[in-house]
Amino acid sequence: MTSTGEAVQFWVLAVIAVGGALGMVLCRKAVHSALCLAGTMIALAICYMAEGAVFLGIVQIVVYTGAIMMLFLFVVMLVGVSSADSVKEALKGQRVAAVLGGIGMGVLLCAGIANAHLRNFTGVGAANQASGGNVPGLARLIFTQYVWAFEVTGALLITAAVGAMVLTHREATEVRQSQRELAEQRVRLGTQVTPLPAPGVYARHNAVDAPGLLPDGTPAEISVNPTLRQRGQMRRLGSDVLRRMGELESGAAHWLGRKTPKPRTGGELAHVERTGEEQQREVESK
Amino acid sequence: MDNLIPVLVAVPLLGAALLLCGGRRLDRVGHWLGTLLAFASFGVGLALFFSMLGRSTADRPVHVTLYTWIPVNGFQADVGFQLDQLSMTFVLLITGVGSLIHLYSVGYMAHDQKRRRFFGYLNLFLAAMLLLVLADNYLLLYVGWEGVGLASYLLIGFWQHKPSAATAAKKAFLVNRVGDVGLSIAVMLMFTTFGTFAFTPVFAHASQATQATLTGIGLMLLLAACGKSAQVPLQSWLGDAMEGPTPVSALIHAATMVTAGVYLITRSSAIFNLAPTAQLATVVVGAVTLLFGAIVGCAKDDIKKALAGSTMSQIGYMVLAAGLGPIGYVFAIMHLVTHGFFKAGLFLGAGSVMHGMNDEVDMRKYGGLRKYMPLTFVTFGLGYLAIIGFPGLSGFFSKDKIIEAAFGHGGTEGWILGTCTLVGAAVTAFYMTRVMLMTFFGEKRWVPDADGHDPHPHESPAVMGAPMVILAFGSVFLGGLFSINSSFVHWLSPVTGYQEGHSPLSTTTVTVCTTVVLLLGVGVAWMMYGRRPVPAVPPLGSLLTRAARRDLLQDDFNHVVLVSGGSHLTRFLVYLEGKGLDGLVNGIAALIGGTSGRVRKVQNGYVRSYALSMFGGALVLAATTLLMRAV
Amino acid sequence: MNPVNYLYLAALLFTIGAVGVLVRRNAIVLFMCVELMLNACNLALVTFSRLHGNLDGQIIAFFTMVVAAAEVVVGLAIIVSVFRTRHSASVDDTNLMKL
Amino acid sequence: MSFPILTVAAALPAVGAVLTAALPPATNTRSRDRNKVVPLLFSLGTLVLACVVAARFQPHGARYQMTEHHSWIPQFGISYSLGVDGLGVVLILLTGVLVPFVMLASWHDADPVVDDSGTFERNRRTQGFFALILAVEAMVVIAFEATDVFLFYVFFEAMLIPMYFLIGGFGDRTKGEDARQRSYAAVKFLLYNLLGGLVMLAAVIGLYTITHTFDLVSITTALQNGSLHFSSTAENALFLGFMFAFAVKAPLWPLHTWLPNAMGEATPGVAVLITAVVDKVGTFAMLRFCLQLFPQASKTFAPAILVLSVIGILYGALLAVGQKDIKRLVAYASISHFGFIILGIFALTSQGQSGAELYMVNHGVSTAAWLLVAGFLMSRRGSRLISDYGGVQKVAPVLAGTFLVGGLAILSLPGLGPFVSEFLVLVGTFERYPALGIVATAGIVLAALYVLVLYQRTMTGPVKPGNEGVGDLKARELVVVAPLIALLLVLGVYPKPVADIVNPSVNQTLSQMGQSDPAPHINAATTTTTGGGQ
Repeated sequence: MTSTGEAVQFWVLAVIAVGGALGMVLCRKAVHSALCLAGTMIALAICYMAEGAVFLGIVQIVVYTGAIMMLFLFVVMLVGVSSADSVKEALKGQRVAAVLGGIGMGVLLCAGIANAHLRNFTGVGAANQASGGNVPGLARLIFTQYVWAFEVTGALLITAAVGAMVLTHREATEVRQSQRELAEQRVRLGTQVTPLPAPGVYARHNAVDAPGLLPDGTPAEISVNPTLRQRGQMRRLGSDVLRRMGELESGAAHWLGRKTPKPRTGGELAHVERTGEEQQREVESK
Repeated sequence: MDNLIPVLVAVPLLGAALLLCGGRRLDRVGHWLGTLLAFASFGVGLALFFSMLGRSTADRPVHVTLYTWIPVNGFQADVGFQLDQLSMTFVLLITGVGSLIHLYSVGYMAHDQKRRRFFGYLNLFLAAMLLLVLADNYLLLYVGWEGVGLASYLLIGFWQHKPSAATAAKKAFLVNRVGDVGLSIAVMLMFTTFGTFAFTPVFAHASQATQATLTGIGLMLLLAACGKSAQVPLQSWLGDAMEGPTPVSALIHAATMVTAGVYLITRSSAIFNLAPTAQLATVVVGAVTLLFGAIVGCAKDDIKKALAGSTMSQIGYMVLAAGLGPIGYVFAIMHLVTHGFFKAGLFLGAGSVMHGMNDEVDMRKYGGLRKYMPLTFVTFGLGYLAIIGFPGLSGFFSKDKIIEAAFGHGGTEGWILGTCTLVGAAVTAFYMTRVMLMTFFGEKRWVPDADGHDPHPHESPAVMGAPMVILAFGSVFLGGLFSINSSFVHWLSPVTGYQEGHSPLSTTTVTVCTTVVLLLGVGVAWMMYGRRPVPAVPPLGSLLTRAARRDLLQDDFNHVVLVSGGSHLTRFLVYLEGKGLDGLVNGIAALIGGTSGRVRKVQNGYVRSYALSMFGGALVLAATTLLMRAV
Repeated sequence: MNPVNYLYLAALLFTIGAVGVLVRRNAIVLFMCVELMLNACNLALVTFSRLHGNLDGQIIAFFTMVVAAAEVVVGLAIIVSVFRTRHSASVDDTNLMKL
Repeated sequence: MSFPILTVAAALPAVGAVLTAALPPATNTRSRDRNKVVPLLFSLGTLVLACVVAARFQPHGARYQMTEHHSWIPQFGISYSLGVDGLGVVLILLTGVLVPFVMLASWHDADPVVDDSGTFERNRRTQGFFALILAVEAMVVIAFEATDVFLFYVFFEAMLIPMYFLIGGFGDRTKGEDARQRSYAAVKFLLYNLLGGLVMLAAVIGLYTITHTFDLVSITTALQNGSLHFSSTAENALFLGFMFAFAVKAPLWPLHTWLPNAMGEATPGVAVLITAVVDKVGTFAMLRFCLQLFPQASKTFAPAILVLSVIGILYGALLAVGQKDIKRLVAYASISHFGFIILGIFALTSQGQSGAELYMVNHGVSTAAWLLVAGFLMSRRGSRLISDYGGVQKVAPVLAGTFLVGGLAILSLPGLGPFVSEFLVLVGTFERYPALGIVATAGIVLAALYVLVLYQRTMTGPVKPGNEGVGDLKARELVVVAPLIALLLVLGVYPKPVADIVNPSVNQTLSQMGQSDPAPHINAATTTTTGGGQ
């Protein structure tokens, strides 16, 4: 039986790992679940170290979490951080079956393990000592007993790399569209013909998440980067900002001797508020 | 001399083959060829008869075997002919009456363009009937039996363009076929019991068989006889058989074919004598048919159907006599021969009446024909006197003996049978007198036929008249000839055996009774049809007459039980086949199609549902491994 | 504390990963769940090496990691190419291969 | 090694089939007639060979004569061994006689249809039709000769293919709905028989596992001298396997539904081929394989099969009465007749089996005569329904006459062939099972019913409108019908030669089965031959 320290450490890590796993499964956004998974992995790494597989724990953190998880994050970025799953299940009875299956599998596995009545764990200490530490021991094993498997996995990695390259690399078969063709296409499609307005035009905030203002004073969403917009991080134009802008304009008009313009009502503000949520909901339904 | 026997059958058979396959060339001469061949076979018959008379009674029967027909281990069927007194009598009757009717048909069918085929069929009938009476084993008899059925089918349905004739022919053949089933079962019973079905060995070993088998064979033979001789259970076809031309009715349905049943019973006398129950059944059938035919005969307005009813009742007499055992066989055959003559004469007379009256059959449209057709009137009259048993004529002798034998049966049965026969004699007198009065006496009730010109009855040509005269001559003197110091009894008793019946009434009392009964019948008929004019439209009449007009509802019974029952059964079976067996087969095909359609849907292309099925598989695997460990 | 608990933890993580694979529709998340299942296996392997007192379990864990890496590389390449044609990362959109 | 007459007898039609198919397609009527005469000559050649085989066959000689034996697949003990016994000779003669008549009768049935646009439909069909008939004949003949179970099985299955094309490809002239009905009938025929064949294949393999050889003679001799013994369950199972396939081929009652469809849709010639020639392989195989290989099982299952066949007799006859289509009526009549044949076979008495074997010949000839004449009638009016005909007797007397004679043969009138065999079958059944014998005898009344009802509806009565144009039999048709009727008469009046060929093989089969006829109670037969059976 192990020391109580390990017991405490186990229960802490166990909770983190399970929480991370559940978080990964239940989060809407891919990025959140990626991070949860990373957490779980790190918790597991510590478990490995606790169980005497020190090298493996390090490798887990460095290689597995560090590299592979980052690859995931990279692809999530590439593919679409916004593509969150919708709640509605397309396949009939899939969710119910999955949950029932899961419970069944869990019960079965636990029953299997319980049935095994594992008592005495000899521990890895002696094995590490015999070969002068965990890493030399592993090295001896890899290069003596498992050298054939080692070579095969090497070949596997190479083919995987080549495979990935073959899959994603595409000859630019069609001619790159020149500027003229892009313009004609935009006119033909009738989308945004003129270049998009720049964000943050007014004096106080020229940050990239503040929308530029149209001549009639309403904020232009298209001036904000679509990714920020999709993530709902577009800055709201608060009423006090508008009020201060109103004072600036009336002060300038007074300086120039023109009549003072009428103050902005809150109407457009609501409009701005709404577009964010509406944007959000529209994505949900896709 | 005995190799002449096969010639008897071969001559008409050759005639039939020639006439049927001869084609157009024989049309002009066909009918004379047929008649000639009929007379030729009659000549051969006479020669054989005189040679047989020459021999002593012991070695009169002659036996000839031509060739082995069906040799299969124990089953030995040969084509062999046997000529003894019984078959000799039949041969003479068949060829004699047959040739006369051939002669008559030359005149009667003069204007029919298919005459050659008619004579072909008549010859075929003669051949088949001769084969029937000459066969030396039951299987060959069966061949003749069905051959005769076929000939009657062809001849009844000769005028095929008439749908009623075709239906009547089919009905006759089918009812006969039911009788034939009885005969084939009897032959099978014989084979399983005796190992053979030839007459001599079967009769020799009949006594060793069990009572049950003998009764079985007897009853089956009786069923066959009923089918062929139109006795009660299977009598519905005789009335409709009148659709055929009159010579056919005369030859087949009066003189020869219908008597085949009586021949079968008399021939199998050895079996019947050992099976009292079968004899009782025969007697009962005879008595019932006797009354049935008489009643039907009274109510029919169609002259031929009336005569058909009378034929049925006269054959009832013969079957009754045959059923009485040794005391009755001889008189049954005697009555058969005399009946053959006068009934054929009556039918030919009716034919010539119809010939003169533009084929009108309804007696209510006759009347007063005696002045216009004197010869037919005389010959028909003599036949009439013979059939009602007028003392001195042939009918009197043969029928009297049967009545005496019926009384002689002894015990209460004797009395019942005797009274039956007496009542039958009375009713026979009644309906025959009715026919005579309605046809030849009373005032003219002629009515123009379909296309307008009214009938002008004339005497039939000589070629039709001659046979009628000869038959009338026969029906007058034949009875007497047979009874002079009971020559006929001595002639037949060696074959069928003869026993003197000890009847409670003496012969004279029986004769007196029959004469009284006869006068009674004639008187009643004269009262009803002689004095009062015969109404053109048939009166409603009592319930019995109305039933009798419909042949005592025999056809309705057959229709309800057999025809409609059969068609329901067939329709149900057709439905069963369509829905049942075919349904089963198509059902399985549909089932397979359906399930494959559903299973296809499981593969819906979604990765996650495949993952789910994989997961389910893993689950099951884990469960089984655990189970294995736990067990 | 009996180290068997690690095995229970591994079983639990494995099951959560499996349910995740079946429930989630986003291809990438689905892949992550597969990774989680693989990690659960690694944990079990390490626990077994501890049980038996030799390092083979850990060696196998290494190999599992290698395989996981190869699998992720190829999987994500597929997702990218699917995204490029389907403009959606949902795994349900690739359902044309059916009868 | 004497001249392999049997192989040549089977090979000749096969070569004929290939040659006819290879003939250049006909462009005009003259060349089309040439394409028909060549197959006809081949079939006549086969007839000649069949006669030679019959002539060289000594009834009281060895059980299988003119045997040939070449090993084919030694590993499985399969050999190409031929041999012909009494029944085989008779059935080969029947096939040899009937096929030329079928060809002559369906001379114009496969002519290309000149559709309204006047263009010929592809005329490869005419030779195809006759080539297929020759192919069927070849396979049937070799099936009758095979004394190797596997060889028999191969051709038992192979003959289905040409039959399928014959039924499906060459139905009546009407198109559209009828074509779909025809393909249904052809597919149903194929599937039914294939299913039977499948079950039989299992039984053949099962047999091999026990006997390790397929040669019939060696198996039967081994059974005789006790060196080979089947366990009762194995024997029953194998028997049922074989019997199922043969019961489908020779339609026994529950498995018969394919025959009315197949015969209803095929041309009259092909319908005759189906029921008169191909189906006989089924009953022949029952006699040769079921009885000889599995004697005990045959005895145990005999009562059940007898009941089925009696049901078949009555069921077929009753349904025939209710039919509206002439060819289906003949099909149901055939089902009733096959009931008689199987009744005779499994009554296990020498009269019954000789009767059954004679019945196969008589049924073949009588159905051919009756159906071919009906086919001529139908080819004149083009319609199959009975209601379209009426009063033909006045317009075509010779056709009506031959139709009547054919009908009388079908209802087994004494004096014609079928009566002899039917009576033998009934007597044979009566000896052992009196009750069944009586019920079967009642069947002959029903036979008379459907024949006479059909004759009355089509031939008698006033001439129904539309039937005036029905011409009488032409020369070609008379050449087909006259010999058949003559044969019927000969078989009816003097069947002794055929019976003498068949009896020895029947006695040998029964003695092999250890089955003797039940002796009559009183040995009254004082005639020359010994009383009762052995």
